[in-house]
Amino acid sequence: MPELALVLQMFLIIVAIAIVLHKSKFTIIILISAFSLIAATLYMMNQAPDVAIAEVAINAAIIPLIYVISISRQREFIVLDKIRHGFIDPNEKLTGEVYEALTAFTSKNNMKLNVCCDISGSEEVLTRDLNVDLILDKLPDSETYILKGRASNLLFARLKEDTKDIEHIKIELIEDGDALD
Amino acid sequence: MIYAPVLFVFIPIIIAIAVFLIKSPKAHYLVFLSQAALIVLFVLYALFLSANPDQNIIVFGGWDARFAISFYNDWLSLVFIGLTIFMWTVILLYTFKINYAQKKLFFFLMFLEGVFLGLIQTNDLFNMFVFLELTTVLVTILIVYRKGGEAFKAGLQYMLLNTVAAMFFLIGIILLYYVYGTINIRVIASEIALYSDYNIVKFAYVLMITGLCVKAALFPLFTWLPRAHGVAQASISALLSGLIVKAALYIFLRVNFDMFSNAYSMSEMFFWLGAISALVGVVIAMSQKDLKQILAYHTVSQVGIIMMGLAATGPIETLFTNPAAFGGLLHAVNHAVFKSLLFLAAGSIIRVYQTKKVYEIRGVFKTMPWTAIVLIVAMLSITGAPFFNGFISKSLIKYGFKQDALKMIVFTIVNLGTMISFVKFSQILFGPKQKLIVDRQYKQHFAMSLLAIASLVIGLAYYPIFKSLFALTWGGALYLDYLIYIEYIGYMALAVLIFHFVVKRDYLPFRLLRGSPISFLTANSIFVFSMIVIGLFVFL
Amino acid sequence: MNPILSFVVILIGIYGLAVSTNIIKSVFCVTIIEAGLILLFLNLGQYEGGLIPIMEALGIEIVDPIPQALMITTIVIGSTITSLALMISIKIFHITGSIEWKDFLKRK
Amino acid sequence: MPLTKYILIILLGLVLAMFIVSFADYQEIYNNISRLFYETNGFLDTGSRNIVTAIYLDYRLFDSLFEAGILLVAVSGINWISQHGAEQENAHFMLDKFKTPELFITFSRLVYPIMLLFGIYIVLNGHNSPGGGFQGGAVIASALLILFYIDLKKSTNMRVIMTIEKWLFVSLVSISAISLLTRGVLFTNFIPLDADADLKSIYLIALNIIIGAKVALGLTAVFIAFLKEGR
Repeated sequence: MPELALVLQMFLIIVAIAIVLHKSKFTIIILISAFSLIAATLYMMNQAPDVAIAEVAINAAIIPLIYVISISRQREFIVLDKIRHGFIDPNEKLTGEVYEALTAFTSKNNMKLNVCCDISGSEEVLTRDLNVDLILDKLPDSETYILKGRASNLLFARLKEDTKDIEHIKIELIEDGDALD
Repeated sequence: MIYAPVLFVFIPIIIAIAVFLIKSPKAHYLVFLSQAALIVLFVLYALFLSANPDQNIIVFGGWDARFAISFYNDWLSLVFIGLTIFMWTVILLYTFKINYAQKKLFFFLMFLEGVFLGLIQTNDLFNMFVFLELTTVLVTILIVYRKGGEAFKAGLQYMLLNTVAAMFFLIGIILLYYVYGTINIRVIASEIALYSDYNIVKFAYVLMITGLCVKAALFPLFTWLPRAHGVAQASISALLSGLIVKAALYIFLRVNFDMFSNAYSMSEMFFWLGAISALVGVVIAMSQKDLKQILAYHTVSQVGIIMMGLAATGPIETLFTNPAAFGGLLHAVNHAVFKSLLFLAAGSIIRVYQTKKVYEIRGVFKTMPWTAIVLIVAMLSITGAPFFNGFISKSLIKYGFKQDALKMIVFTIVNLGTMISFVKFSQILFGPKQKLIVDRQYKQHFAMSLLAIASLVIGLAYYPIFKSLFALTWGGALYLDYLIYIEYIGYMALAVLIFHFVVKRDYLPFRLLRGSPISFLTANSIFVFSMIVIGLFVFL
Repeated sequence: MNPILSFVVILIGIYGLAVSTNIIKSVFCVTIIEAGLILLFLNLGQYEGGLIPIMEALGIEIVDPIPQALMITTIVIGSTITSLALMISIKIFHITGSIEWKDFLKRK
Repeated sequence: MPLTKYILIILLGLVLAMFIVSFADYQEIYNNISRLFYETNGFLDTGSRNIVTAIYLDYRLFDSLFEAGILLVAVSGINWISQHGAEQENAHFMLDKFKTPELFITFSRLVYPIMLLFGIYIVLNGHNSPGGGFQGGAVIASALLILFYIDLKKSTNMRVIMTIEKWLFVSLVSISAISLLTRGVLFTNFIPLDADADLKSIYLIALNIIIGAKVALGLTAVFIAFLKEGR
């Protein structure tokens, strides 16, 4: 019986090293669940059933779920589209060259473009609380599109370089009013 | 009356939940009800404890003291409880008008007060770990409260670094548990001599002290403090630098001098650790441009000075007889008073001027006279001017190592650095009247003047306070010999000169210091490095 | 079963913490340190013939129950720290556009 | 960069060496006073077969109070961070349109009652079999999460969950304080010491249910905050 525990502990160390050295985040989540399952069996071998149930129930069930959601949230580039209020259909191809530029930009940084519409609220609330990365607007008379984003957002800075060549796009920066209190 | 310590912990927590549950913002006045109840309770409990000092341990559940959680109070914890209640009342007075509708802010603030009071009184190591983690989580949420981009970054770094430090503190507790069979501090303190020369107890000591060095922001591991202060609200950073950093020093006293009763005689090393962090803190503070960063790095150096004082304590009882140790403790109290006064005043100035840069703010004396007066009181007491509380504690600490020339030089350099950085800070006072809308915040003025009066009272009436409370008879005629005035004015003149010729020109080393903050990754490797250094000191 | 192996897991966690390039990796490493810590605590309390701390009969020899009670608290604390850190990291991503540690220090 | 990695590995090796050196003399001074104490009168004092539950519900109840407190604070903190004022009932996001696969729904309908039952079992007899408030609550929380994965639009009012959680915390504190009246000591079982073991387990079951409900609500609230983040 104790030899199995030694083997499992060696296996645990290998999984821990794999987590530390690995790059892609999704495989790390699987490794983390494996890590906590092995750790739970080891607790069981140390005659600690309560700790094993707690470890499995929390670290192997709920925490990886939260990891998955937070990582998927971090690959989304949220664009608030104020121009067309029609229903956005995911598989319907987005027309217009602004959307091509956006889809090219998001695919370049391996992110998913998530266009949403008719959310009201001031820009400050939108960008700070609602995690909107880009507000797309169009002047009623002229053809130019207005792209609004936060000044401190590095993605928005990269987007500015990419869309330099397209002629009728105007970039506006939202200054993030740091709480000066 | 014996269960007063439990009420200390649960009155703020119950009020916090009541504030959260009641819909109308009128419920926020409950907060002052709880503060009043705490003040009354503190006075009664202090009288009760001085009357019969043997009833200061409460064991929960009536089990054997070795296996149950217990609260322990002595003069040291009473001083800190009084300081906490006073500071929280002032902070609540200050922030009441600004965040009137912020129900959640009062919930977190009051919960933090209850947890902090529990942290001071607990006599059980694992319970201390749980309270430490709760304080870390609450302070992170308070730092992140205003949801600014910088606030999230600083809050995350604060939480991760402190959690790792608390986990190492926990490993130390585990090893102690297996050697002594109990987690009760008093029981371990009585049995410490049995196993204290075994290596495993030394290793537990090293881990616990390293964890505490991170939480007390001592020399190599203070990188999280300036970032947390730069972004938090004025009242939160006043609390953070006034009290939360002191909690780590309080636990350091309990663990090192009370439980281990200085078994490894490390006071020399702690003195130099404090001295280095004081020097480094002051030098970086001189190079800063941001108002709050100057004060933040100053907290690091003042904590170093407190550690210089506290390093001289022997067993806990001597804390009230050894002048240097008592000076360190008094400096902790004084620092909480004048540093939070500085942060509150800086906060209201920044809110009026809408800028944080020292060079862009001018003419505070004329536009905001009341805040300027209070700021001058705080600056005089931090630089150690006679008649103010900074002077008392600094002269007590200096008295501790009177004969050691090297320590005196280091101490005077640190004082000089303090004066220089506050000459730089005081630039904002001069200059013409700015036409800015200054909204009359009477609650804030009252809170700040309360702190200024406290620092004056300790400064002037220190002798009767010492005699009545702690039966000490030092420094009776401190203010009579004229030497101290000449010494202070001389140093101040030297500081002004150095400031104009060196600091104002902002030479390369100053720009370098300002530009290269340590990233979170290097902070961890420094954490491991400092663990080894402390380990070498203990094992060899 | 010896504690040195579980201390190695803690050290791997610290190494990961000091080397990981983005926030999520650091939060992973905090979980690793916590699991290693619990393993160390349980391994130290081990001895031959120790049974699960359920007292079917009155006289049986059980393993030390205190570490298990304390470690349940540590697991819950660890999960609260992880979920708070992840929520903050989502907000950091959407406000500053990147969650790499090296982008944290760029002064605007 | 690799240079600092090697230095780091050397430093960690030194720490490991320190631990191995200090671990060498650990066996002689291992102290099992507390283990013998819990062996002899763990069951008699608290009436719970599971000594671990006895410890964190009776001997060290103060710890568990503040552990429930840290969960309470973390949930309110996460809710505050992810809270936003903009009303957007009819907002629809491009990515949220995907339907959860059919297989997942049928399988989760199958698994959901079993997990719920298992969680309730763990909470209810936490004092006789391994388990208790915290573990049972976590299992119930993971069972509730499956509900959210089935239909994403399930809108639960976060405010209600947080108020219930606060009332549960207050009831937890008050139940553990009743013992002051009956037994004159704080934070322990309010049924007198010499009562029968089954009588004492009423207190244990009550506390387990409250802690279980609180942990389940807390972790579900955390999960909802993550799901609704930014929507």
